[in-house]
Amino acid sequence: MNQNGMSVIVRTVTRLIYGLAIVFGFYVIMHGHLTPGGGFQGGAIVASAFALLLVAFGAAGVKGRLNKKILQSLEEVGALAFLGLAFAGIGTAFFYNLLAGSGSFLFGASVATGPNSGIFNAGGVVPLMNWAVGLKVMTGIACIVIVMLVGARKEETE
Amino acid sequence: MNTLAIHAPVLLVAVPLLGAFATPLVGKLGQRARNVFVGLIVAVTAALAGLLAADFFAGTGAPSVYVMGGQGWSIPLPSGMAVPIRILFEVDGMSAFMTLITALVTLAGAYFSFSYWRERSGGNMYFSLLLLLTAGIFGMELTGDMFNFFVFLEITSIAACGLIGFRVWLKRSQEAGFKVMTLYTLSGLFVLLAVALLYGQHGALNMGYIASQIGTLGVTLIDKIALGLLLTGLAMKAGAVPLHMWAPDAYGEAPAPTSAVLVANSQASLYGLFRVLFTLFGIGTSLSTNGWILIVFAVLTIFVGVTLALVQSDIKRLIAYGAVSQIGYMLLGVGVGLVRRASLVAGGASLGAQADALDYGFVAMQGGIFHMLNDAACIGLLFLAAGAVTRASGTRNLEKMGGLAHRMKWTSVFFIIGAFALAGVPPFNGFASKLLIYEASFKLSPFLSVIAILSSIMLLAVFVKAFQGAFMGTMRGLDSVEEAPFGMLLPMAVLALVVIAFGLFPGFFVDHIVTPAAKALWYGRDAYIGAILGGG
Amino acid sequence: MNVGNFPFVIAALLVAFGLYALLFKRNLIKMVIGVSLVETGVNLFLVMLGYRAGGEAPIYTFANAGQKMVLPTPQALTLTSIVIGLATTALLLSFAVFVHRHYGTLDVRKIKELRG
Amino acid sequence: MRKVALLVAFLFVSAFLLLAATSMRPFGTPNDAAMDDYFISSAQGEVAVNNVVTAVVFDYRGFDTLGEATVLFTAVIAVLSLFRKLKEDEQWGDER
Repeated sequence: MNQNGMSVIVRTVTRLIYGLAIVFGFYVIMHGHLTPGGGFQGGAIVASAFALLLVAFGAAGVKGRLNKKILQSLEEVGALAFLGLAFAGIGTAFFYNLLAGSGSFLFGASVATGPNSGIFNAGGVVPLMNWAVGLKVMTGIACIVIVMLVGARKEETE
Repeated sequence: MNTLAIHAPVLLVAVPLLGAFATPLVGKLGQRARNVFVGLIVAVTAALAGLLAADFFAGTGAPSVYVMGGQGWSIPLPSGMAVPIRILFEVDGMSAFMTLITALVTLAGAYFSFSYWRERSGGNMYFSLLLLLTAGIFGMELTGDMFNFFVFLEITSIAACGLIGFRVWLKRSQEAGFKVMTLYTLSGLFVLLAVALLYGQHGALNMGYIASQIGTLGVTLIDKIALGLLLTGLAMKAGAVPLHMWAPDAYGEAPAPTSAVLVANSQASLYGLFRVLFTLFGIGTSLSTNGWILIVFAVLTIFVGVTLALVQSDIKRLIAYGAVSQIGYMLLGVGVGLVRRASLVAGGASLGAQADALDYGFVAMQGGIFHMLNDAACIGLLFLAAGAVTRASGTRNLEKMGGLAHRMKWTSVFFIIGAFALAGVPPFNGFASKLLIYEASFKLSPFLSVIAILSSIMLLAVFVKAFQGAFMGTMRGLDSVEEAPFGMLLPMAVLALVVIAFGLFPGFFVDHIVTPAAKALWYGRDAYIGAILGGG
Repeated sequence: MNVGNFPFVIAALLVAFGLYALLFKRNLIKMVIGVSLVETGVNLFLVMLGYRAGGEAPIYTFANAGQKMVLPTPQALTLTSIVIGLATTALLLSFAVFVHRHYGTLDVRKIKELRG
Repeated sequence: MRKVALLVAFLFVSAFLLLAATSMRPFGTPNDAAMDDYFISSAQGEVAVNNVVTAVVFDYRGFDTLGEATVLFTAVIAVLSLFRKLKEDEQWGDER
C-alpha cells in the first residue's frame, strides 16, 4: 500500500459510492423517528463513507477535505447541542420532551395511534436530538479513524 | 426545598458534562481562560454536591427521587403502572455521602492540576477527561437504574484509561493503559451481563423495582448468578485482591492528581457493590455468605496490599499499594456489618432498634463508611505530595531521593500527615475510623482485628522508612529542587486540614454524615423501594 | 418451532470463546479481538432477551395491524452497548499502537515492566 | 502455575455462563413485559413517534443516550490525546 492510497479500481468505486453513502446516512438520521435507524446508525454510515475515502486515497489524499480540528470542534458542538436539548425541558424535568404533541410548528404534530404511514413533522425534540447525535457520531468516528490511520502510518515508516 | 436543591442531583452530572464538552472549545481562547472556566465548573460542582448533602442531611433522611423526563421530576410511576419506566436518580444517605467524597477529591485534584499541568501539552484534553471522570463518578453514585449505572461505569473506565495513558512519553504508562483498559472492560461486561440477566428475569431495570421483585419472588438461580457476576465485576473495578492486578499500575502510572481522583473512582465501584449487596439483594438466605465473601476479600486485600508495599522502591507504587490495602479496611467494616445484619435478620430483630442501640455490626458499618471519606482525603493528600515531589526532583525512585525536606518543607509536612493518617496514628482521621473497625471486627472474630492492626503497623513502618529515605538525611545530587508552587500547596493544605479536622472531631462527623449513610444501608432498603413504588 | 433456550447457550459460548482468546493469546491485537468477542456475545444475549415469538419490529410506520411486537428496550440497550464497545476497542487499539512504538513488539511475554 | 490458575478461572467462568444460559427461560417468551408493553402502547401518544425504539432511546431512556454519547466523546478525546503533538521538552522517559 503506498502513501497515496489504494489501486485505481478501489479509488474509482469509492468516487462513485461515497456521495451516495453520505446521502443515505443523512436520510437515516432524518427519518430516525419514522423508520429503522436514527442518529447513531446514520452517523456511523456517514463516518464509514469518510473511512472509505481515507482508506482509498490515503491520509495525504484527503488532507484538504477532512480537517481534524474542524471535525473535533463539530463533535463538541454536537455534544453541546444534545446536552442543551436535554436541558431545555428542565422546567419540568431534565430530558422532558417539551415539543412533543405541543402543536408548535417545529416537530409539534401529534400522531394517530396504531399502524400508519407516519408524520415527518412530529416527535418533539427526538428528531432534533437525532441530528445532534448524528453530527456527533459522524465527526467523532471520523476523527478517530483519521488520527489512528495517520498514527499507524507513522509507525510503518519509522 | 428550593428549585436548585431539587435539580441538584441531575446538575451534579450535567454541569461537569457541560464543562467537559466545552473545555476544548474554551481552550482555543488560551490557557488562562480555560483554567478559569474549568475552575468555575469544578467549584460549581463542589457547591452543588455540598448543597445536595446539606439539604439531605438536614432533612428527614427519606430518599428523594428525581425522574428524567416524563410528567415531572417527582413522578416515578406513570398512572396505572407498577413499574417505573423512566431512568431516575435516587439520593439516599449513602449517595449523598459519596458525592461529598467525590467533590472533595475532585476539587483538590483539579486545582492541583492547574499548576501541575502548566508546562505540559494537551491541557485541554486533560481537563476534559478529568471532568468526564468526575461526571461518571457522580452518575454512578446517584443513579437508581441498573443499566444507567453500567453506562456511567464505562464513562469512568474510558476517561480513567485516557488519563492513565496521558503521558505518552512514558513506556510504562502505555502498558498500564492497555492492561487497565482490558480489565476495566472485562469488569464492565460482567456488570452488563448481570444487568441483562436481571432484565430477562424481571423485565425492568430500576434498582428499587428489581429489589422489590427479588423480595416478593425470592432469590432464583438466575438472580444468584447475576449477583456473582456483579460481585466479581465490581470487586475487580474496586481493586480488591485477588482482582487487584490493575490497581497499582493505574494509580502509579496516572498523573498524580488523577491518581487521587481514581481513588474516588474505585470507591464509587465499592459503593455500587454495597448498593447491590444491601439494597438489591438485601433479603434472602445467602446474606451471611455474601458478608463472609466480603470479609475474605477484605483480609486478602489488606494483607497482600501491605506486603507488596514493603518491597516497592517507586514512591507512587508504594502509595498505590497503600491505597489497595485501605480498600480492604472498608470491605472489612462493611463485611462485618453484613454478617451481623444477616444474623439479626435471621433472628427476626428490628434493624432500626439495633442501629439506635449501636450494635457492633452497625458500628463496623460506620467505621467502614467513615474510612471511605478518610481514605479519600489522606490517599489524595499522599498522591498530591508525591506528585509535587516527582515534579520537583524528576524521579519517582525513592533510592535516588534524599534530604528533600531541606528544600520542600511544606510538602514534606503534608506527606508525613498523610502517611500517619493512612497508617492510623492517633491525632489523624485514619485512626478514628480504623478504631471503629478494630473494635467491631474484634467482636465478630479477634483474628480479623489482629490482621487489621498488624497490617496498619506494617504500613506505618513502610511509610516511615520511605519518608526517612526521601525527605530526611543529606541532599543527594538534586540541587535544582525547589518547593512546590502555591497552586499545588493550597490543595494539599485543604486536604491536610480535612485530615486533621476529621481526626480531632470524629464524633461530630460520625453523627452528622456517617450515621445517616450507614443507616441507609443498614435498614434503608424498604425506604429506598418505597420512594419509587410508594407505600414501602 | 420450539428452540428452548438454545440461542442463549450460543451467546454464552461466544462469551467463553472471547474469554479464551483474552486469557491465552499472547498478542495484544488478538487480546483486543477477544474483548470484542466477549462484547459481541453479551450484546447478542441482550438483544435476544427482547424477542417475543412471532413478533415484528416495534415500528408503527406501515406495520401490520394487530401484529405482536418484540420488546423495544433491549434493542435500545444493545445500541448503547455497541457504541460503548466501539469506544473501548478504539482506545485499546490506540494503546496497542503505543505499546508497539515503545517496546517494538506486541508479545505480552516481552512487555513486562509492570510486574510486582 | 500461572497458566493453571488462568485455566481454572476460565473453566469456572465458562461453566457459570453456560449454567446461566441453560437455566434461562425459553427463548421468545419474556417473563414480565409490563414496561415494554407500556412503551409499545404509549410511544405514539406521549412522544408522537412511530419508531418505538427511537422513542425509548431518545425519550424514555434519553439519559442513557446522553451517557452513550459521552462515552463516544470520551473515547474520541482519549484517542486524540494519545496521538497529540508533544512539546519539545517532553522527552521520552521523563517521569515528571
